[in-house]
Amino acid sequence: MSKVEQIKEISGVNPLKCMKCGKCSASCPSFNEMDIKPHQFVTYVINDDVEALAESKSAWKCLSCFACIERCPRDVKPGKLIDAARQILIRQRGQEGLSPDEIPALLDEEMPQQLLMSAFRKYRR
Amino acid sequence: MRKIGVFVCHCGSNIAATVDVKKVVELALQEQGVVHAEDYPYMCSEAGQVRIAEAIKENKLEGIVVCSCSPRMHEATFRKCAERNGLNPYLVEIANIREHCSWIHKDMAEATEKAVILMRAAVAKVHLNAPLQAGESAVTKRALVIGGGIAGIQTAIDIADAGYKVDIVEKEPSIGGRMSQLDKTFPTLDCSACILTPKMVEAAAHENITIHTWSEVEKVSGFVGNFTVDIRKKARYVDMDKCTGCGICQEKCPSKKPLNEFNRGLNTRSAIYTPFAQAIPNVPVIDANACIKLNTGKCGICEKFCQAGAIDYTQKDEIITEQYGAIVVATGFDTIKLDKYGEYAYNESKDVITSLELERIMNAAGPTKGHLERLSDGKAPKEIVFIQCVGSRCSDDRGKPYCSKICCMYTAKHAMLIRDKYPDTNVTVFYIDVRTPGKNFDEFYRRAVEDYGVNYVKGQVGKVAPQPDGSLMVHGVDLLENKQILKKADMVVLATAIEPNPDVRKIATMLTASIDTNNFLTEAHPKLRPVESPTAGVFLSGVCQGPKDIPETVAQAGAAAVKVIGLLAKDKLKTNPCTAKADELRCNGCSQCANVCPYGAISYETRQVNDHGIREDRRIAVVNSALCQGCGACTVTCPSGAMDLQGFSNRQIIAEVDAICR
Amino acid sequence: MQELINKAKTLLESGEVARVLGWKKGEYEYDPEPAFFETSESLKDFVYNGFCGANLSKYMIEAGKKEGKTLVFLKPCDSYSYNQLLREHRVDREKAYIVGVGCKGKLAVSKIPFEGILNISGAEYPDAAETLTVETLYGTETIAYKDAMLERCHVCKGKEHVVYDELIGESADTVDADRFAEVERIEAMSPEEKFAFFQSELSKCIRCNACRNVCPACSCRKCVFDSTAFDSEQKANTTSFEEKMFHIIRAFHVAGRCTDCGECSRVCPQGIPLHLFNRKFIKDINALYGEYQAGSDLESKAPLTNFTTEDAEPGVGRG
Amino acid sequence: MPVTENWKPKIVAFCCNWCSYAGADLAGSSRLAYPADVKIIKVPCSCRVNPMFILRAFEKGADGVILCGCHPGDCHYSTGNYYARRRMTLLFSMLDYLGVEEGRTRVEWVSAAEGVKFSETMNSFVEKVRALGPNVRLGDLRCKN
Repeated sequence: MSKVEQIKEISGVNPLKCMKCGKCSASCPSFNEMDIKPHQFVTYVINDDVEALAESKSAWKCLSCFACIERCPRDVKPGKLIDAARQILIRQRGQEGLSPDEIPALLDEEMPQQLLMSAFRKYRR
Repeated sequence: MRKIGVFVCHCGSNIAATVDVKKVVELALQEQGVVHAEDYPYMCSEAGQVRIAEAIKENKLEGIVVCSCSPRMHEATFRKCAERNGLNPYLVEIANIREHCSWIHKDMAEATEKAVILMRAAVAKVHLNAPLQAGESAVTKRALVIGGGIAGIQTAIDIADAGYKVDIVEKEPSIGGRMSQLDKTFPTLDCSACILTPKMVEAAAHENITIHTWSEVEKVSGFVGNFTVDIRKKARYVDMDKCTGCGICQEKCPSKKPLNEFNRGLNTRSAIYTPFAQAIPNVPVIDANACIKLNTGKCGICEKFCQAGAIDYTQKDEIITEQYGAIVVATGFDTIKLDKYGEYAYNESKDVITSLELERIMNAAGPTKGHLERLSDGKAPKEIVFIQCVGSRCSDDRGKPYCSKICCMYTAKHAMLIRDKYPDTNVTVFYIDVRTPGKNFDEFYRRAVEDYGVNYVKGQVGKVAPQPDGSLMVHGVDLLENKQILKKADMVVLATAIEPNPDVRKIATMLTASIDTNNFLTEAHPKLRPVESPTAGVFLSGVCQGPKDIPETVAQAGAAAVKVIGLLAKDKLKTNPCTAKADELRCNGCSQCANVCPYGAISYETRQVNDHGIREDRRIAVVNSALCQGCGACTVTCPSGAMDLQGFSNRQIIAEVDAICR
Repeated sequence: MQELINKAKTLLESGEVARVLGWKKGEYEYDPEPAFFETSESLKDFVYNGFCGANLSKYMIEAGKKEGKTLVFLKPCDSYSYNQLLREHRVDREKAYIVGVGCKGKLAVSKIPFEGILNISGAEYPDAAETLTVETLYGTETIAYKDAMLERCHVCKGKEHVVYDELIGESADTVDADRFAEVERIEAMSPEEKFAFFQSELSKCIRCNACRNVCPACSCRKCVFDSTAFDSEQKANTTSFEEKMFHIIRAFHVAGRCTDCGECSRVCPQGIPLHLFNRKFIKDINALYGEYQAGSDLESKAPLTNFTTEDAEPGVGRG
Repeated sequence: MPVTENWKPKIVAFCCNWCSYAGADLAGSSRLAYPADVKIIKVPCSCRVNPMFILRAFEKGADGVILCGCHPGDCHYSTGNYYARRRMTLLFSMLDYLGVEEGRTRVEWVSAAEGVKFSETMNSFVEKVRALGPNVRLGDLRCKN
């Protein structure tokens, strides 16, 4: 399966439904941190450039706050696309990811507990 | 064996590009009874019809099959052609090899095979077609218009001017509709009331027009030319004949709490009220929910002050029954509810308003007497943000999938008027696309940008956040600059999607008129019959058929009127001969068919029959062919097969089934 | 039984009725048949016993065409059929004098598993015995009355007559089975098993039309299987349409009208449990559209000529 | 009958004149493809469809039969589809009872505006019937092997 097919399957999103209204970008709290803006995600998928999306800063700047998913009037849900890009990356890495045993060493005082918990919830599937 | 002719249309390349028409002709000739078959580029053309005519004469055809587009398109054409050439029009069958075949299949072999099968089914059926004669029914020369907005008024005036009686049924206390709520109209900026009220007066004064306001359609029965309609005239509690419209009752009424619907609930009105000053009829109604007298028995102030003695607390709803030949639906629209759009804070902040509310605010008769001010604190807004496409073009369940069509233009109008009247107020419009097809429309929009300095930003707003200081933080984006925008505004105006009046579904059901998933009434043909419903005798005027602006509405209203006039001008209508018929020798008289007939078209009589020499009195079902609409419900409920439907008989359908499964 | 004969005699002799519709002795004890009696003398052949399962209501259609009133004996379950015919305007109530007779469950000779039956005693009415004594060529056998009863009596509709002018005799409670158990058993099968079951049952059919001819709901003047209305007139027993679909179509035509009188199964010479078709419809109707008993009254709307806007969609909740 | 590569199901679709036939026309004018196996028979109303027609189709070799009508409440004849709904509910239940796979029968309400739904319905129905393979059961109900 091509990357494009993969990303469509994981996300369940049809990027062609996007009408380029930009509501996602208007809603995104990480907009300024991102190199590829939420409303541009679909273009990368349509142009068969999932690589660039998966390697972008945006992939890791998305907070999964779901504002774009909630508000998208076209059911495109850029947040799902970027999450799928992350999934593709994670699947490629396979077992190279962190194991729970390695985490304590990486912790510091500043790191909020909640971040850890949500990270576990999200990536331990 | 009947002599059948088969005519295969190329429809230019519409059919011929995917269906091997020669092959269809070749195989048609192998069908039983087919004595003539030919193909032609455009069977519906004059020359094509001449070929059919000649074939009928030369081959003495007793039935013809035309393999062409949908029967909904040209069945009537070919039937007329047959009739002109001495063949009963009901001996014509259409095999739909365009919509149901060539247009949806790509593979030529597959499409050709299917076209052949459809042809065979039609040939099998036409062998069993009976020559039918259409009956006649009289036309009641009176029209009903449901809805008294600009669409209904225009339709009524046009019909009335042609000399026919028209009744308008309007559920509000006054005619006028949405247009009466508007301040100015695009693209000419003339005052809405100034152009509407003369029309309202004209309708009211017209000798052929009867207006039933504060009334609703309760029940519809009958069929084209012969509708019977029950109209509920809601209790007004004011005698229409006595009231002089002086207005003192409204001034004196102590119950002033109800929200003013006409001003979109932005202020209140009295319990006895006329919705607006130019109301027609200028007779108030009493809001029974708010009236102190009607609820507690005490008060009666309006009665005391009414010098004409017009107040009548004892009035009851009244049902009147009228006959009509045609019905026009002109039920209009409303804006959608914004409860599902929490991100725009409509329910949170008084300063987030819909465009229709802005119309009322900018109107001199509105809640702020025409001053542009914030409803929260009465201050003049210095920074106004317009958000386009709120609820329009949405494929989720929060909004509507269609473009509401009018928003781009009225927003340009609002922006322009504000910049004109309050030059120190900044106006920003967040848009997805600006759509301005229409005469002088794009020029109008460009004037807003170029001459009035309205700031247009491409990008939908994500969120409107009310701030502690009373301002509104607009989270937007400029997609062309690829920048996020945080803009502090004093007022936000939402270009809210429009939807058909919610009552229309109920009305469509009563009329058995077809309606789409968005509650817009379906037209008989999207291009060629845009003002007719597929249900004969029912016509469409205004936004009930689809979003449109005032000029388009008026044009469609006139078009609907012409269709009505064309119908009412006839003394008799040909009735559908495809009605049910009972075979007296097979009928058991069991009454099951009458139980399912929606038209009450089946009755029973005791009749002497001669059943192969046995004479006896039997209870027999009899179908009134003027009432029967030909649905066929009775035919299936009849266990003995005595009841059959002409044109769609049991044997005809079974012949089609057999041909398809052959 | 004598009470019935007396009643018939009185009414015939007074001229109140022109004929009596009852059961006549057959060749054997166990094969009485429906018959009209027009004179007091002819009543000597009248019989009413456990083998008088035949439902007389359908004969009232013909009786209604004759001059004068007809006295008819209806068992409780027969009265539903009569009422259903009344609803459908097939019988003339004015021309019927209905005596509701008691019933202690009717017997099926096919359920008596002995060869060479000569005589059966114990089936007399009203004095039916717990056990039937069967004299055969090979000696005397016994069988419990219940064990020889028709399937329909095990799921009896009840002892009440829904229409009558007069009642004679007592009825017995015979219910000891669940009416829909067999239908449910089939519903629970896999499609392959269901098909195999019905294929094996229907393969026995010889298209003798006995089921149709006896059925009070199949009272059409001209049956679709005898007419050209659907290109479905009876043809040779080949693979033609009606051969395969006969029983399904018949069941559909009587759906909502069938009182579940069980005559179809009783008369089938091949022993096909035809009532299983009708009962499937009845079960579905009860479950989807509310409990309905055809013939129980004259006013209620029949399920197939009625609807609600909330009806189930086809295919929903199917096994 | 063995299922061959080239086997194509025979599908009969009964469509009411006012909604579903028009919906099929709309599917056509919108070029929304569905398999050519579907052949449409026009009836005035879904209530015109006699169970005999459906059984006839099966007997003559149809592999699937679908009935399309106006949405409940929108019938051109007010109530026709409500009767059709009851009739088909009972008929389909009976066919299921006889062991005919339920995927071979279907009722779908398709309005004149629902060209997309018409096409999608036909695609999914044909797919289901294809998966079931040739219909042998109803044809063979009486003939025990």
